[in-house]
Amino acid sequence: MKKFLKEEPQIYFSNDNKKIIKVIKYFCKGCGICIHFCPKKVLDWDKDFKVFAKNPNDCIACYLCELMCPDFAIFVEKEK
Amino acid sequence: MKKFLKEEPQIYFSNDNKKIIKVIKYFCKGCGICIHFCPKKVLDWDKDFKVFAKNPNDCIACYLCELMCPDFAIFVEKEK
Amino acid sequence: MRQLLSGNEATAIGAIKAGIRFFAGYPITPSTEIAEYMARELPKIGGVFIQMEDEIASINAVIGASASGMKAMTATSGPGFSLMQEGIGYACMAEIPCLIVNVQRGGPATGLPTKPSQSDVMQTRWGTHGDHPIVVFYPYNVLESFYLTVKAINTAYFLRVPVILLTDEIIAHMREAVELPEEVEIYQPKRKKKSPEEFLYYSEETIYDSEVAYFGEGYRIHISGLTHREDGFPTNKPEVIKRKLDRLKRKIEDNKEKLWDLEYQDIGAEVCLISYGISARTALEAKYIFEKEEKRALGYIRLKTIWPFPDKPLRALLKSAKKVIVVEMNQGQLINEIERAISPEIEIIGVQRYDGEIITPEEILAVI
Amino acid sequence: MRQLLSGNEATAIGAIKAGIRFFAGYPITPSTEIAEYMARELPKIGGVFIQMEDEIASINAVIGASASGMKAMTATSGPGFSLMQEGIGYACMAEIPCLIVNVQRGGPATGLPTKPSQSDVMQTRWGTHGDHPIVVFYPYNVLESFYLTVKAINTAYFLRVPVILLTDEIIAHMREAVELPEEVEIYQPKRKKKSPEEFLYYSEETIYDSEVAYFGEGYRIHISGLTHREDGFPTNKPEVIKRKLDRLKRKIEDNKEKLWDLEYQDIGAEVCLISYGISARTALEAKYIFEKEEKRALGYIRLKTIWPFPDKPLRALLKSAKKVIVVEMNQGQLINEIERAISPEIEIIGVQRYDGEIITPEEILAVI
Amino acid sequence: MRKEIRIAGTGGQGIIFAAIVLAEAAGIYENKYVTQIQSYGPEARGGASKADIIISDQPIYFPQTQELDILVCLSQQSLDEYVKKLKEKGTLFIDSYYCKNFNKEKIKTYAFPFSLVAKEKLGRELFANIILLGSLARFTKIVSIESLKKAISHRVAPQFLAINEKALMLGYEIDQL
Amino acid sequence: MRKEIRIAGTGGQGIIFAAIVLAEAAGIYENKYVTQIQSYGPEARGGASKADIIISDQPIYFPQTQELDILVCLSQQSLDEYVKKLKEKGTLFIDSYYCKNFNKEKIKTYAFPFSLVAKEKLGRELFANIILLGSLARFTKIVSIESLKKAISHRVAPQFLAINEKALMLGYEIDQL
Amino acid sequence: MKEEIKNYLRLDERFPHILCPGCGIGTIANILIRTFNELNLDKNNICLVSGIGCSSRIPGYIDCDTFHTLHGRAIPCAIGVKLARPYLKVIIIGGDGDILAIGLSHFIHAARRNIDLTVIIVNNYNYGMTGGQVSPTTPKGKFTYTTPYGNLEEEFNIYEISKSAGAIFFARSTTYHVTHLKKVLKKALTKKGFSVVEILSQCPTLYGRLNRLGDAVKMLEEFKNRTIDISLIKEPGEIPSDKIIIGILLDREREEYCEKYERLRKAINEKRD
Amino acid sequence: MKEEIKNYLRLDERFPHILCPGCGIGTIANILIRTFNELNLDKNNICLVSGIGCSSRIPGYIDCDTFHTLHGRAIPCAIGVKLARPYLKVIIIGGDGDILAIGLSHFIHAARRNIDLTVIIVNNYNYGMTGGQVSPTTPKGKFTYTTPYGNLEEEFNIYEISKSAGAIFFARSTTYHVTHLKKVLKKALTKKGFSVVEILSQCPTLYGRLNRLGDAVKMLEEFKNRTIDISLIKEPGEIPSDKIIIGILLDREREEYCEKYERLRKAINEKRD
Ligand SMILES: Cc1ncc(C[n+]2csc(CCOP(=O)(O)OP(=O)(O)O)c2C)c(N)n1
Ligand SMILES: Cc1ncc(C[n+]2csc(CCOP(=O)(O)OP(=O)(O)O)c2C)c(N)n1
Ligand code: SF4
Ligand code: SF4
Ligand code: SF4
Ligand code: SF4
Ligand code: SF4
Ligand code: SF4
Ligand SMILES: [Mg+2]
Ligand SMILES: [Mg+2]
Repeated sequence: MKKFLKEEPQIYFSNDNKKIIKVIKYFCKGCGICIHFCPKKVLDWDKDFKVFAKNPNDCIACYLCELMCPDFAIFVEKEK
Repeated sequence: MKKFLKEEPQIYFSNDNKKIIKVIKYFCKGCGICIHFCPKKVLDWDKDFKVFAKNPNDCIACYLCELMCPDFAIFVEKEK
Repeated sequence: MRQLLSGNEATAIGAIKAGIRFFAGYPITPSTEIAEYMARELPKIGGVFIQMEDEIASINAVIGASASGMKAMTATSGPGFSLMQEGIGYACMAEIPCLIVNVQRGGPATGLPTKPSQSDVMQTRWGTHGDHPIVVFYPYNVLESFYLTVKAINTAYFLRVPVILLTDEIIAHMREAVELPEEVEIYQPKRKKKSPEEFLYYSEETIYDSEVAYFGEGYRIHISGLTHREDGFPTNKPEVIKRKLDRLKRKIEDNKEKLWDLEYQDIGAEVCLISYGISARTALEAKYIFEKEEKRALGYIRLKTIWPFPDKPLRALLKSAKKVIVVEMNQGQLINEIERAISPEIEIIGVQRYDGEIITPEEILAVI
Repeated sequence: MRQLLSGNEATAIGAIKAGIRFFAGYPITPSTEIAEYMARELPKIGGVFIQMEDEIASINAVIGASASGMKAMTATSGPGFSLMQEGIGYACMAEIPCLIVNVQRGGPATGLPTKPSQSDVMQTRWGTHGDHPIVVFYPYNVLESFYLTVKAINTAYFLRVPVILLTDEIIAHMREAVELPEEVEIYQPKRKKKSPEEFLYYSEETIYDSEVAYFGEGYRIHISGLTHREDGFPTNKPEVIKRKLDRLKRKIEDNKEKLWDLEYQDIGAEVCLISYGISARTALEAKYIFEKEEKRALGYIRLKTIWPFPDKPLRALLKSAKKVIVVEMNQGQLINEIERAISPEIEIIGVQRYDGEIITPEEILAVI
Repeated sequence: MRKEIRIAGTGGQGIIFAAIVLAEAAGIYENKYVTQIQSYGPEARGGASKADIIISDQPIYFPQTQELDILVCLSQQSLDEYVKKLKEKGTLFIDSYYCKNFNKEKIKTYAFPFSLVAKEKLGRELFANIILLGSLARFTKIVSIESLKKAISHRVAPQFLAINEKALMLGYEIDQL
Repeated sequence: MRKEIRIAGTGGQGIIFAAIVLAEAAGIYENKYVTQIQSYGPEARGGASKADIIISDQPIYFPQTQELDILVCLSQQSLDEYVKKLKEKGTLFIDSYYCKNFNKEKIKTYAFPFSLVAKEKLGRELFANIILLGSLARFTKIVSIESLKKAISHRVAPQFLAINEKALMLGYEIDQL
Repeated sequence: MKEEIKNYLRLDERFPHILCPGCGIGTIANILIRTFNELNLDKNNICLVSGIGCSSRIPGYIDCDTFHTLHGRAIPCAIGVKLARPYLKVIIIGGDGDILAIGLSHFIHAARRNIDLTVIIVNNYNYGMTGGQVSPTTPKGKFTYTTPYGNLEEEFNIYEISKSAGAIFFARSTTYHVTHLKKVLKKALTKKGFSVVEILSQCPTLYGRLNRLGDAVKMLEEFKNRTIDISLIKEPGEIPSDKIIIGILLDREREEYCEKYERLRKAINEKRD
Repeated sequence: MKEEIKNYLRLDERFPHILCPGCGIGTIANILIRTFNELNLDKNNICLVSGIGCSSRIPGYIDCDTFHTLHGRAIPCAIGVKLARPYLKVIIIGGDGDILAIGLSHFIHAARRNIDLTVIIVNNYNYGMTGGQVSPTTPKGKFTYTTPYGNLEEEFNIYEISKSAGAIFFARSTTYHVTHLKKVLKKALTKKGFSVVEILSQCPTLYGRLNRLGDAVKMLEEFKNRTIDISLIKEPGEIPSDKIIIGILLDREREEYCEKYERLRKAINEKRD
């Protein structure tokens, strides 16, 4: 099976570029779970009722959004 | 449903006529349960490998034979 | 009162009107609305709704309730219907009336759960093991879903057999505006007059419309799925077994004329469409398009009774036909019966579809 | 080596010879000896025997084992066979080969557990929901119980379908002296050559004798009972579904000639007996009695393949027949197929029995 | 006169309910022949993605829509998928709040932000379906607003009747907002 | 030559085993055509009440006995039930220990107390079935005693072979006891 | 024959019954009708339901409403009877295979729902009717025709399963302990809700023979020697591992299903008034 | 997308998957493949088996051997797979209806046999796939389309049933407790024998809506607030009755079936040599 994404993820960087939040927008169903449970209120809805990183700088890379998302739509990377 | 027995039971009396052991011989399959568990060894096999009361006088009317028989073949009555 | 109802709702309403007071079932698309309706309504009228742990439990609970004198039914679709087969056979053998609704979807296996199909037609006849004639009705609109449900239940109790109401996803889910009667005629089985000592579970004298007794009425009946005698107790005696199985057959054979229900138009025409259920609606549409365009009649026969198969009436209706087009949503099931029933001189064509889409009038027109 | 074996034993031996290494089943008279044989023998040869909690579990365990590359089977009788219907449909849909032995007893329901019957013939064809062609073989003696088992298993794997070996209480329990071969030819499915990335669960290019991959081989296959695409994943697309269901049909349609197996004698005669299984033995006996007494030939055809129904060969064989007598232990099942298959000019009579006793030669002679 | 209507969108938008109300208005309160069918996803979960209504003066046999007279789309996806089923002279209704890409020229199109109106005027988006019914009555005359009112009062619990009627009228007068 | 033989009695008397040995002796060691079938009670419990063997020079089609050439009865009940199936010139074997009522005149009858012999000479009644096979060989010649021996050695575990052979010979010489 | 026994039997030409000599199932039938008698149960108000198996043949001989259903399906059939006629005393009797193999799911769900049924499980450690195959209660290592090398599977603890499923009553007895059996049956039959009685029963013809346990008498001796009554156990730890506990192991209360249903019906109708 | 995630997914045009917005089943799939990853499980050696239901749709998206069987029949199918290929890690995933209603008997017998399988029960308290009907885990009083007046039946305690059936491991977690969930899944997947993980999962579309529980977020908040980890409980008595216990409730050892079978085969062949 060839693996593919129909669309490229949306990428949000923190100012220091150490944290990256990726959203596969066409996977996101806008359930709001990540938005609600993000401890730092990093995320919010965009105009299409999908998620976007409003405050990427606040992200502490706790990965909760990534782990709780039911739709494989959000991923967080942190430079080590 | 009309209830019937094809054959009359065999009847064994104790000498004082106070205890009666009835065997429905054609029901008896000769399993020996009553014979074995009778505390007074009242019962034994007859020549057809069915049960008969050998020592009806010894019967103490404990009803064990009657209760344990799988074939409704033996009944004990005691005058009160 | 005119109402907008789906086929499933009409079936549920018809069932209650015909006296059903017990429903045991297990959810399955596209039949679930019947169960849901019953869950709401039965407790209001002293009835019982119970969702069982599976379809096997459901059909057996239905059998138990019916044997206890509560008119009983279940509803399911292909996978559940397959699981019910053993129980349906039991109901045949033990002569326990009940209604089983099979709302067909695509198969085999899980298949196409949300799409219509007519591919269980042969299974309704031959799904369980052993020799077992059966009665199957098939409505083609919402109103008929009501009336055939009533007929199915009355038939079940008149013959003491399980009866199957076969429908399909479209007929079940489609809503139409209908006017239902307040009351329907209900067949009431003759109640036993004999004493418990004389009463027989079934009597060889009356094959149908017979006296019945239920559990809990002091008749101390015995019901068994083994081959049995009139009093219900098991037997291995060939002559008794033969009479019993002949009886099961005769119930339906003797009443064929009563059970057969067909609708037809313009049967004098050279070409005749034969269909049932959702496909018959397409056939009718095709007929009118054809007649408008071609200015000549097209014959049309619709089967409401699938089993016992109406071979005799079909033969009679098709006396002057040259060509018959059998329209059904499967790989060709009832067409085989039709082939056997009618004169070998008549050409037979099947218009079949089994991809989840209903047949269109154009597909029929293309082969006329 | 000549041995005295029962039909059930011969079936079990044949199955092992043909490569069966997995048996999951549930006891039921008159099939149980097959399970018992497997319980003794399979662990000796690296195989697995497991008695499951019921027949539904059994057929599904068989499906799981077969999908994992172990040749697998089960054996049952009417009630269990009814319970297996959903699973059989799954095996059809998901293209999982396996052998199901149905040793018939009297039905419906619990029926006549210890007596022979041939009343599941139509159920083997139409027992599960949905459109599903099937292959069914029926032996008539102990030796053939062996050979047809082997053929059934090879067919199952060649076509990737469940195959049913239908027998009856007499054929299963009767002992005869037979000489079995040491080795039999075993069909081995083509092993996948494509990489897991390119491999398809089934390919529309090869309808049978196709490449297969099993669980645990690194192909990461997906098997589903939903209508599905070549890669095994569900689809609702009408054109894909049609191709899939056509494929299921074509597997068997295209191989009819290979699957059909009939035995016949004196087919030039005016009257011809047609039968199968235990009833065919009576028919043969009747034939010889008749010929001895009447000094003229009596035609005789025996079906070893019940499904796909051998309509074409029958038609050909019966070209000069005037009268056909169909001998079967049921209320008339295969006679309906025969009626449809052969010329309407030929008179058809059924000799039927369904009281637990096998048909006697005299009953046949009486209608010639 | 046979009119084929489709209402389409995503689950949760009350599409079937709107279809039922429309069918009931025409079938019960205007004594027309109607059929209403819907299609849905795996087994029966969630809502439907589309619901079709046929309204006719004559008995309806073939219950499937073939060429739509009216198409109502509450989502972009449904618009993309079904617009080709619309007759050349058909009428398109779209929720402009969700459907951004469409070609207004080719077909007669009514585009209103039903969902936005619902949210803003009634506090909850879920009234969009009722609002659109009001507009449908106004612009297509396929049923009268009175019949819709009756149908709604039959289908809706008394405590929600007022707000639903308000929604209906909002739709009926949507161009005057 | 088609010979129809029935062995009948009650469950636990080893009737099927005797039938199998007999069929094997004829079918395997004397190369005859044989069929052996039995009937049994509800489902499959207990033993059989009767087992039929057909031995023939020609293929056997119809596998059911119609008129018995030989009937062996190990119980009174089976004797009462099946004696009418015996041919006029047929041979009857009975276990005189269990079958008391029979009419010796009408048919050729061999009556020996097989069970008693088994109990007295071998300590266990369950050898009655093998003893009767020995007698069968001796008096009917339906199979040879050698073939029976071979069949027994094939069917019986080595440690029980000697006693079974002894039983066989006891039967073969039963009139000399 | 005593009148009170005769009263509950269908004495006809089908007697003697079809069970093997010495089979414990006959004893169970015997004690069952004595229980009916002592409880003064009207035979017109009893419905005895069974599936398929040797044990399931009991109802056919008892003079009340009797229902010989499919293999494994006694419980759903009984549920149908009970819900339709809640006033009936509905009793299920069946084998370990019938109730705990093919019928297990029904058993557990009926317990969960707490439907007023008494289930009598005749545990003869194997499938009698089909000729001696392994069952969910065959002890590990024991021989049957489908475990020719000894059973690999762990057997069921019917008590544990019954308890966690939600049964309100569980007792175990044997065909040796006839008076004890009568006592626990009496108790079970007076409970309102789902009650279970497991009865260890000898199958000398198959299980006994295949495991060289001797005849019926020997097997009953074993029941006598291997069991210990729960009332005699003071400390939970003190039960020797080779002993089988008999007696009432579970006795509790929980609202019954038919009563709940009746309450629901009333509530709906009151609301509508 | 992260490579380790991508590795275990069948990323094709079937994404986004068919589950409703906010459905917990997606989260479970997410955590499951992370568990595979952290355990370093070779995806060629995993067989994921399911029945029919929303939960049963998970395998179709995961890149290993996957087996979408009939409703309720995942366990017997999995048994076939496991016995044929004992080296495979065979995991069953299914809904409360699939495994505990129609499939219950298979579940219990597999536990009794202690076959090396891990069963993941997605408990969303109702039948999702068919549109919201009562299931064996629907709490008493709750609304579904077949309990329009509130559920009359007592719900299952899956832990009790698993334990008495013979499971060697049982843990409960929720879709809120994602790291906890990963931890217990890891543990379950490393056990040899029959292990069970019950995951409470939100079905906002049906169960949530019918019981006015709010959206997915609200339902997750409820999981957070209503649960208590077993490791925090000191005294058995101290658990508030409205709390749901999560964590590892059972962890024991018992010989596994495939190993026993292998031992049997060896024993037979040694005897024959
Ligand atoms: C569906 C079905 N499967 C199998 C059978 C065969 N069968 C009859 S009784 C029985 C089991 C008997 O064992 P148990 O329930 O323990 O009763 P017992 O005879 O031991 O009292 C089986 C498997 C059947 N009748 N129906
Ligand atoms: C034999 C059979 N009966 C019924 C169904 C219909 N059906 C599909 S899924 C399902 C239950 C779904 O509930 P659950 O197992 O809890 O899974 P969920 O959807 O909640 O995840 C049912 C009854 C079926 N497919 N097959
Ligand atoms: S949890 Fe996932 S699906 Fe839900 S809003 Fe966030 S990214 Fe979208
Ligand atoms: S990683 Fe944690 S802090 Fe960062 S966006 Fe996700 S939930 Fe918020
Ligand atoms: S217990 Fe009954 S059957 Fe057994 S020997 Fe005694 S009377 Fe006869
Ligand atoms: S009543 Fe007691 S003492 Fe008397 S015969 Fe029976 S068992 Fe023996
Ligand atoms: S086989 Fe066993 S259980 Fe069945 S009747 Fe005989 S002894 Fe009893
Ligand atoms: S119906 Fe419920 S369980 Fe199913 S996908 Fe939707 S939210 Fe999830
Ligand atoms: Mg048993
Ligand atoms: Mg669920």
